[in-house]
This record gives sequence, C-alpha cells and structure tokens, in this order.
Amino acid sequence: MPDLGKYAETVLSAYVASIALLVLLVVISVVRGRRVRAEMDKVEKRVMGNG
Amino acid sequence: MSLRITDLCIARGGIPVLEGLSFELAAGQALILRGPNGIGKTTLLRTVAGLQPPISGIVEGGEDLIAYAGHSDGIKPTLTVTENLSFWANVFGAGSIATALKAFDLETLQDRPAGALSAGQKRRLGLSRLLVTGRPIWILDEPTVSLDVKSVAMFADAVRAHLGQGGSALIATHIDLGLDSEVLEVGPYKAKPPAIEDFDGGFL
Amino acid sequence: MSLRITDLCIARGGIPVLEGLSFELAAGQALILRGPNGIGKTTLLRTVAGLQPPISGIVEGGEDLIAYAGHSDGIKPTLTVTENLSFWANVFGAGSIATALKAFDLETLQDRPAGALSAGQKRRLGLSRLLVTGRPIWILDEPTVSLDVKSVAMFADAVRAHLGQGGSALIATHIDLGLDSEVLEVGPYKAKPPAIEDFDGGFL
Amino acid sequence: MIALLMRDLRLALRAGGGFGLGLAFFLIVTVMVPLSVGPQPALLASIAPGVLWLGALLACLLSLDRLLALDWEDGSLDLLATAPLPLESVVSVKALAHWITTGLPLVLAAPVLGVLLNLPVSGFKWVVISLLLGTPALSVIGTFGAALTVGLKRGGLLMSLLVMPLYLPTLIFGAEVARRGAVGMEIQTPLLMLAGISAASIALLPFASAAVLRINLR
Amino acid sequence: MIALLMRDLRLALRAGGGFGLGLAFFLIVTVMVPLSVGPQPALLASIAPGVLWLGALLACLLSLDRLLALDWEDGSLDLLATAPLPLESVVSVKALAHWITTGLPLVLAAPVLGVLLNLPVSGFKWVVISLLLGTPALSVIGTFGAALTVGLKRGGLLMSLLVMPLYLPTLIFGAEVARRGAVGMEIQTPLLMLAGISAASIALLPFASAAVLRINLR
Amino acid sequence: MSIWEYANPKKFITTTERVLPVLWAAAAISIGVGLVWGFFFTGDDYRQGSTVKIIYLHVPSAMLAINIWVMMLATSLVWLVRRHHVSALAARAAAPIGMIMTLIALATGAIWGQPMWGTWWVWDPRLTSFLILFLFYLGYIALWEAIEDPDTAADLTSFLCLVGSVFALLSRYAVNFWNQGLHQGASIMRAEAVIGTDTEEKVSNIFFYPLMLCIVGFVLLFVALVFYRTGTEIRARRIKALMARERVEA
Ligand code: HEM
Ligand SMILES: Nc1ncnc2c1ncn2[C@@H]1O[C@H](COP(=O)(O)OP(=O)(O)OP(=O)(O)O)[C@@H](O)[C@H]1O
Ligand SMILES: Nc1ncnc2c1ncn2[C@@H]1O[C@H](COP(=O)(O)OP(=O)(O)OP(=O)(O)O)[C@@H](O)[C@H]1O
Ligand SMILES: [Mg+2]
Ligand SMILES: [Mg+2]
Repeated sequence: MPDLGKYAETVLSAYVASIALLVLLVVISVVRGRRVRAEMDKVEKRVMGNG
Repeated sequence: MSLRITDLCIARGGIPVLEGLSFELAAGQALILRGPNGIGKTTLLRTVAGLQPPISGIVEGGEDLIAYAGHSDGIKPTLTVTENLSFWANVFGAGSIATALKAFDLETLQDRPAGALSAGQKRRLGLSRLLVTGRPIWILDEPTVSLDVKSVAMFADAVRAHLGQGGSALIATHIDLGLDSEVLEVGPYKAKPPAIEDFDGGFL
Repeated sequence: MSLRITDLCIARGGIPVLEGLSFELAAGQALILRGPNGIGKTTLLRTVAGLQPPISGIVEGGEDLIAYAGHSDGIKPTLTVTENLSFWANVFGAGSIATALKAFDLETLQDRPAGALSAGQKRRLGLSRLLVTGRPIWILDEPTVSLDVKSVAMFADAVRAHLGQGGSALIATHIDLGLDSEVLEVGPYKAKPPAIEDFDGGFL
Repeated sequence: MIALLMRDLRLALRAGGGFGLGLAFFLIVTVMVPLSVGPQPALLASIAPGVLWLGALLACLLSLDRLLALDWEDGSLDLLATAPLPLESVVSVKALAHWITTGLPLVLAAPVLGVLLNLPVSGFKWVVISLLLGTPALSVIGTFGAALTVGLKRGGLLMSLLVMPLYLPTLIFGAEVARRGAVGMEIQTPLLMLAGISAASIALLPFASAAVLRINLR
Repeated sequence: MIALLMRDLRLALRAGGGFGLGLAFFLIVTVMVPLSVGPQPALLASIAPGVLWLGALLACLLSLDRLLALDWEDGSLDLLATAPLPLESVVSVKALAHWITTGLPLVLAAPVLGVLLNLPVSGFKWVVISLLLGTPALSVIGTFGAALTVGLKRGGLLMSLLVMPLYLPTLIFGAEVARRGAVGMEIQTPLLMLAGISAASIALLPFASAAVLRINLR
Repeated sequence: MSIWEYANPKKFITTTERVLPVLWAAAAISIGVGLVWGFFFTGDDYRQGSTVKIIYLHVPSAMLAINIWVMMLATSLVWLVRRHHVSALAARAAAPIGMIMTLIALATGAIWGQPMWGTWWVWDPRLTSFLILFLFYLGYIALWEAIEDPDTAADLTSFLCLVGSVFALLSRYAVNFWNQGLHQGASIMRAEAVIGTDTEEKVSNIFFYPLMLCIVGFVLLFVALVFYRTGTEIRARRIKALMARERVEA
C-alpha cells in the first residue's frame, strides 16, 4: 500500500466509488443479459413447439 | 377519383395483421368492412387515410381527398356545436355549416357547449363534420356507436346523399346500416405469422 | 334484493330530463332501457347507481349491491389484462378471475397490456369486470359498443347466466341483445319544462 | 386497500418511471437556480435551504395531476365510488402512494442536491428532517386540490393555483426550520408547527377530499 | 391557419382561463421565493432577475402539456393531419398560440413582480427585453417537447424532464442579460446570443416538431 | 463485404459473441494494470499530493462520457437514414453506460475538488456542462423507457438525440460565457491552471503511461459493454416480436 498521506480518504473514496459504479454497471448488464437470453430461449421453444 | 388499394399489408405494434388486401372504391360506391374484434379494421382504415405507413402495397388516389372519422371525434367540450363545426369548415375551406347541422338534426343544439351533449349527440356532431370537409372519400370507423335507431337512419341518409353526389365511403361497422352496398369481409385476409427464423426487420 | 325505483325525477346540468319514473327490478330479471339519444338514459343509470342524487323520488334496495359499467371502462393501459382484472377482484373481494376471463374469451389476451387491445377487446375486458365484482345488480350503459356479433352473443350469455343465478340487470342499449326481457321505453317520461313563474329551486 | 396501493405503485413504476420523474424535476430546478441567479457560492449557500424546499414543493405539485385525473378519465373513479371501499380510504391510499413515489425520493435526494448549492454542512440534517415532516402534508393537501379540480380537462394549472396557497404554511415553516438549522438558530417552534400541520392534514383532509370528490363525481 | 389560431386562443380563454393561469403560476412562484429564502431586501434584489426568468420558464413549462395533448386525446390531431394544412404550420400556429397565451402575459407581468422582489430600477427594462426575446424560443422548444411526448398518457413530467435541458441555453443568456442589465454591465453578447437562439429555434424547430408528431401519429 | 452486413441482428450477435471474451479480457487487463500501476507505482504530484491518482479514473470516464454521446448521435443518424435496427438499439444500449461514466466523472471530480478547491462543487463551466450532459442522458433514457412501440421509440429518441446535441453544444458555450462573466471565483482560476498545466506537462511525466492504459481500458470496457448490451436489446426485441406473433396465431 503506497503512502497516500493526508489525502488517503479522498483518493480511496474516489477509487471505491468509481469501481463500485463500474462493477454495478457490468453486473446489471450481465444479469439482465442472462435473464433476457433465458427468456428468449423459453419463448422460442414455446413458439417453435406449437407452430 | 377512385381509391385503389393494391396488395396491401398492414401492421399494428410491429406485427402484420392483414395482408394481401386489394380493392377499389369507385365514385358513388360504398364499401362496408366487416370482421371480428381485433382483426385490424381500425388499422386498415388509418393506413388508407395516410395516418400510418403500410408495410407493403400501394394506396393510391386518396391524397387530399379523404375525410377520416375514427373512434374519437375531435370535439372540444368547451366550444359550442357551431364553433366546433365552423372551425373544421374553415380548416377545410369548404362551405357552410347549415346543411351539416340540418342533416344531423343538430339545429336545436347549435349553441350548446359540446361537453354538455349526450354520447349520441356528440357522435352526431362528429359525423356532421364530414359534410363540411367537402372531401369526396369518407373513411369511417364504427360511425354509429351510441346512435339510436333514428340517428342511424339519419346517418345512412347522409351517406346515400354523399354517394349520390359522386362521393364514396369506406365504413367499418358491426351493425347493419341499411345501405345496399358491397361488403368486404376482412377475416380471410388475416396475416399469416412470418417465419420464426427470419432474424431481421421485426426480429422474427 | 329487488331494486325499487319510485316516482324518480332526475336532472342533468341543472335541467330535469326524466320524471315520474317508477319500476322494479326483481331478482332474476333484466330490464332494457330504450330511448332516443339525449333523453337521459345515462343520467338515469348514474342516479340509480348512486353516483348522483335524484331531484326527487326514491331509489331503494341497491346499496352495495350494484355493479356499474358506464361509457368508460376504468382500464389502465399499462397494466396487463390479468392485472387489471385482479385489481377489481381484490377491491370487491370476490372470487377468481379465471371464470371472468373465460366468459369473455380473454384467455389468449391475458398477458397483454390493456393499451394494446383493439376497441372491442377492451370493451370485453371492461365487461368481464362485472363478473369479478360478485354484485347481484348490474347497471350497464350501452355495454355492446364496438362489440362484434359473436361478442354480443357472448355478452348476452353472460347476462343470462347472471340472471339464472338470481342476479338482475338494468341495461341501456340501442341494439337488440336477444334477451327476452322487459323493455322500458323512457321517452314518455321526458320531463316537462317547469312553469316559468316558478322562480325558485332551479331558477325557472 | 392494499390492492389499491399496490396498483398505484405499479402504475407509477410502469408509466415511464413515475418514481424517477419527480426526482428529475427536483434536480433540474436545483440546477437551474444557479444558472439563473449566478454562480457565487456565498449567495447560493444563503438561498440553498429555501431553494431545496421550493424545488421539492414544485416537484410535488407537478406530479399531482396524475394523482386522480387519470382514474377519473378512464372511469376508474366511478367504479371505485361504487366499490365497497369508503372513498375516504381511497383518497388516503392515493395520497400515500403519491408520497411514496414522490415525497420520499425527494427527501432522500435533498442532501445530494444540497451539495450542488453549497449548503452549509450543518444544514443537511435539518433540510432532511424538515422535508421528512413536511412532504406528507404536501401529498395530502395536494390530494385535496386534485379532488377539487378532477372534473376539469387539464385542470393542472388551475390546480397549481388552488393548491399553492394551501402549501404556503407548510413551506414557510419547513423552509424556516431548514434555514435556521443551517445557521444554527433555535428551530423548535417552526418544527412543532410543521409537525402539527402535517398531523392535522393527515387526520382531517381526507374527509374533505372524499366529500369534494363525491361532488365532482355526480 | 387563422382559424386554427383563433380556435386555440378561444379554447385557452374558455378552459378555465388559460390566459390567467400561467400568469398566476408566475405570480405564486415569485411570491414563494421570499417566503422560502427569507425576506432580506438586498438578497432578494440580487436574485430578482434570475428568479423572474426562472418563474417565467416554469410557467411556460407547466402550460406546455395542454399544447398538443388535448388535441391528441380527442382525435383532433388525427383530423388535422389529414386536413389540407401542412403539419409544420399546425405546430407553428400552436406554438404561436402558446406564446400569446403564456409568454406575452409573462412579459407584461414581469415588471410588476419585479417590484415584489426589489428589482433595481435599472433592471426593469432589461428584464422585459430579455423575456420578450426569449419567451418565443421557450414556446417553440416547448412545442418540440410536447410533440415528442404527445402519445404518452400524462407525459407531463417526462416532458419537463426532456424540455428543461433544452431550455438551459435560453435561460442562461436571458438571465445573463437581465442580471447584467440590472447592474449596468455590458449586455451585447448575451443579447445577441439570445436573439440568435430565438430566431434559429423559430426557423428550424417546427420541422423537427412536425416530423416527431408524424411519427407519434402513426 | 460491406459493414452493413453486421446490421443484421443475427449476424451482429454471432460476430460480437465471438469477439466478446477477448474484449472483456483485454478491458479487464488494461484497466487492472493501469489502475494498479497508477495507484501503487507512481509518485505524488508536488502540488496535489496523492490526489493526483484520481486522474486515472477521472479523465477516462470524462472522455468517454462525452464521446459516448457522440457515438449515440452517429448511430441515431444511421437509424434515421438507413433504418438498421441494430444501430438504434446500440444507441439505446450505450446511453446507460454514458450516464454512469458521467456520474463517475462527476463523483471523482467532486471528491477531488474537496481537497483541491475546498469544496465539493463549484459552478465551473466544465463541471456545469457535465451536469447538463447528465440531464440529457437522463431524459434520453427516460424517453426510451416510456414508449411502448419499439420503432416509434427509436425514431423519437433519435430526434431527441439530434436536437439535444445542438442544444448541448449551445449550453456548453452559454455556460462558458456565464461563469467567466460576473464574480469570478478565484478557486476556479486555479483549477483551470491545474488542468491546463497538467496537460502540458503530462506528456512527458510518469503519470502519462498508466493514464493512457486506463483510457484504453475504459474504451475497451465500453466497447465490450455496448456489444453485450446491444445483444441483450436485440434479444429483448425478439422476445417482444415472438410474443406478438403468438398473438397473431391465437
Ligand atoms: C465534478 C467535478 C468535475 C468534473 C465534472 C470534471 C470534468 C472533467 C472533464 C470533462 C475533463 C476533460 C476530459 C477530456 O475530455 O480530456 C476533465 C479533465 C481533467 N480534470 Fe476534471 N472535472 C471535475 C473536477 C476536477 C477536479 C476537482 C480536478 C482537480 C483539481 C480535476 C482535474 C482534472 C484534470 C487534471 C483533467 C485532465 C486534464 C485534461 O484533459 O484537460 N477535475 N475533468
Ligand atoms: N397499441 C397496440 N400495440 C400492439 N397491438 C395492438 C395495439 N393496438 C391494437 N393492437 C392489436 O392489433 C390488432 C388490430 O387492432 P385493430 O384496432 O385494428 O382491430 P379492429 O379490427 O379495429 O377491432 P375492433 O372491432 O375491436 O375495433 C388487434 O389484435 C389488437 O389487439
Ligand atoms: N354536462 C352536461 N351539462 C348539461 N347538460 C348535459 C350534460 N351532459 C348531458 N346533458 C344533456 O342531458 C340530457 C341527457 O343526457 P344523457 O347523457 O343522460 O342522455 P342519454 O339518454 O344517455 O343519451 P345517449 O343515448 O346519446 O347516450 C341530454 O339532453 C344532454 O344534452
Ligand atoms: Mg377498431
Ligand atoms: Mg348515454
């Protein structure tokens, strides 16, 4: 851990906030992507099944 | 001056509802559209009136000749019957409102704000607008909703007079209007669902 | 459980429209109201449903037993058909929506947002609400507007079933529903304009 | 009643994010203030509590017109009036739904927007507390206004006009709490008044709203 | 087109005083500002030009939702779209009617409300001039926003969200003119910019509005 | 082979799916290495102390925030002119990314401002125009969400993006004018100086390479996210279409 001096809090909070936002974005994208993909497979199967 | 529809395919909400429709509407002729609820009559009329683009097919001969009357009448509740009507007369730049008021028996209601009319009276006002447009092709979506028997007859008379003057009318309705005109049953033209593999356009 | 109307006088916009109306609606009975546009059918039905007070006369036997369906259906376009219906089922605390969906052939439309229904489909949804209220007295204002022939028959069946279970119905309509029920022509009850000297009450 | 509340919340979520929009309006008003009065930090700090209150109030006000009018137009209110629920509880539930979708998010967002306006650090606590106490009153009073104007086509502006004077006492005491809190003055009296207004409005106004609504329905 | 203008003006007059309401809102916002930020005269004087602009802008914004939505709901827009008028001129006429019923009264009322806010005497002229130049842009931009959201049930709040950022340049230059004018600084640049924005918006935006409206109609 | 072939939804999905793993990995590696390098292995700035490390997050996110809007403008135009659905959906997919980037730039800036300028926020033109950009993203996303019909939504949001871009540029100038105007805060002048000199010096100093790596990483992350999210949007559209098709059959 480098010595951040008196600004440790500032720098760390900036990193934490940004990385949290980035991770949030990726997680939301992936979760929704998975859900939609599963849903599409389901619907496709259903439609192919009866048509 | 005849409206010609050729091989029309129309969609609602991105899904084709009717396809392969072709018909012609000549001067002096009326055509009644029939079909069960949800088949796509409203969609068809809006397409013919130019309010929405067709998926494919051609609508010709209608530009600036069409008067459209849909489910809602475009009536302003705070304006009087006369004011409502003369506004449309002005916009279309055509003729007097007196005959229109007469044809739909609105003379006694003339100075009432349109908001204080009953459902059927409002509808009559909406229909009388057709007469002041001076347009030859009428496109009407369930025009007789809420009308009593007498008013329906009144409307049929108005249509007959319009046809007599060389106009034409395309009418979607579930009831019998007493016009002896051709009937087009749209049910058979129901669009077949597109192939599922087609992964373009509408993503089907 | 019978609805009794005695010597009713009703007004719209401060003007009496119908007066001297008396009738009774017993369990298992349907009554059709007829009359030309603007005579006051809507006003009468709203009065009987308790939405507006009568000028004079008595409406009895209706409290908390009435299900009213007017010109508009109370349908939320963003909710699905099921959501719309189960909301009303919850509010009235009565029974399942499955039979209601079945009776009006809405099962295939179940998960569609109500905003994406055609005019007639929307109307069917509005009518199916009557079944989930569990209320015995139905008061219906032009229930068959926009319905096609098949749906009208479906509606008539629903009414017949309701009557069979001891319910009753008061229906204003311009068309023939195919119910063999009594018809009340309201035309003759049109209110006579009050004496001009009477400078009290309605200022007339 | 729970069904009604759930339906209203669901509608708010569906209709293009009813939740977010009041909030967004709040944000935009707060942004617009510096752009119109100028960017000086000291000036902004001194008007910050007032601006936050004013912004919250306007955001509330603007969302009122979807409170009852939609239900009126599509006939739901007619049907609710004939349903077994008393109309008093219908309007109360509607006010509650309005608060949850509008008032609460505003309270939570106020501190963030305080930063933009250079609100002094000591002020944050009191801004939040005063809004938390005051916004329920805004929702209930607003419901009364909405019930008054429900029959009018686009009564929105008229409603604002009617409701604004009714909002004044809440605004005055609320902003006073926030302002005094920010500079460390005594706040007990306005705080008590604010709480009193909220409590009394919640207890009594639903009866007035229901009565007014009944008149509008007929 | 004249018929359309006359109808819109008449409707504004009838519908519970469309003329008066924007004005009343303006008045109330101006009154609420001292109540929420506190009554100190010097503070008020320094924020007065900004507050007047902000109030005018909000009053404009709030009246937008009756600009097209009513005509949409009752089907008039469908009928107008099939009428011999080009849609571009329909939206222009509607924007003009909006300006006459909302913008113009605001311009006329601003000096009176300036008095309430201790606006310095030198400021009156510039407040009026800047509003006169800026409000037409507000109406035209607002029409675009209204056309975008016309298909949505109660798009009102969403419309505010979309329109507000578009209003910002007008607000900034307008308020700048008013503020600089009040303290006697040079105002030429912002005045030119303001005039430029107005002229360009009036010339170009109706085409965008008509295009958007056509999309919404189909 | 024309680039427009990728405008076919299926082709787009299969192609991107092939490159996505590489993109994810490259993005993760460059961001990871860049941030670790910057955070652990670069010294402090003589004036800003260790806060200079924030630059590795602040600058890439700020750059992306602006450029994503530009990309949305381009894809919107493509949709309006050529009507390729993928193009419109890419714009839709990019908007939330842009909004988050704007948020990161604002957050890091605000956190940085606290020690540097003694306040979280000042109405500096650059900061203000970022706030306005945030509002544009918000409105754009809200409009997409609010409209039911997908093609209508694509058309309307494209128009909003077009008109919005013009007004966003205007705002930028307006804001510049507005704050260099009346009472200029001294802190802002200093900030401008900091930003200005840093750019001059950075090219040759030790902060530059990790910063470049971070920028590259952010761009790669953006591309990966857009590809992935566009795929999601395409699938969502297909679900909608399939369900609607079921209706037609019923
Ligand atoms: C919320 C506040 C802030 C916002 C919205 C913001 C925004 C921006 C933007 C838009 C850029 C330009 C990126 C590019 O296009 O290259 C930038 C760069 C930069 N900012 Fe900030 N900033 C903020 C606060 C700060 C603070 C407090 C500092 C430090 C004192 C700072 C230092 C820098 C530096 C050093 C650069 C890179 C130099 C350059 O590319 O011009 N920023 N910031
Ligand atoms: N907004 C919408 N989004 C998606 N689908 C819709 C929408 N509106 C209607 N539909 C569907 O499109 C089809 C055609 O509707 P349309 O309104 O044209 O029917 P219609 O023949 O006029 O029926 P009705 O006799 O009931 O008026 C219907 O199946 C309907 O469910
Ligand atoms: N808001 C109002 N203010 C004043 N008078 C009104 C108002 N609404 C309706 N009326 C008038 O009251 C009378 C009764 O209207 P009502 O709606 O009850 O008629 P109705 O029998 O239902 O007609 P319809 O068959 O056309 O629906 C009509 O003459 C109508 O013009
Ligand atoms: Mg139809
Ligand atoms: Mg009636």
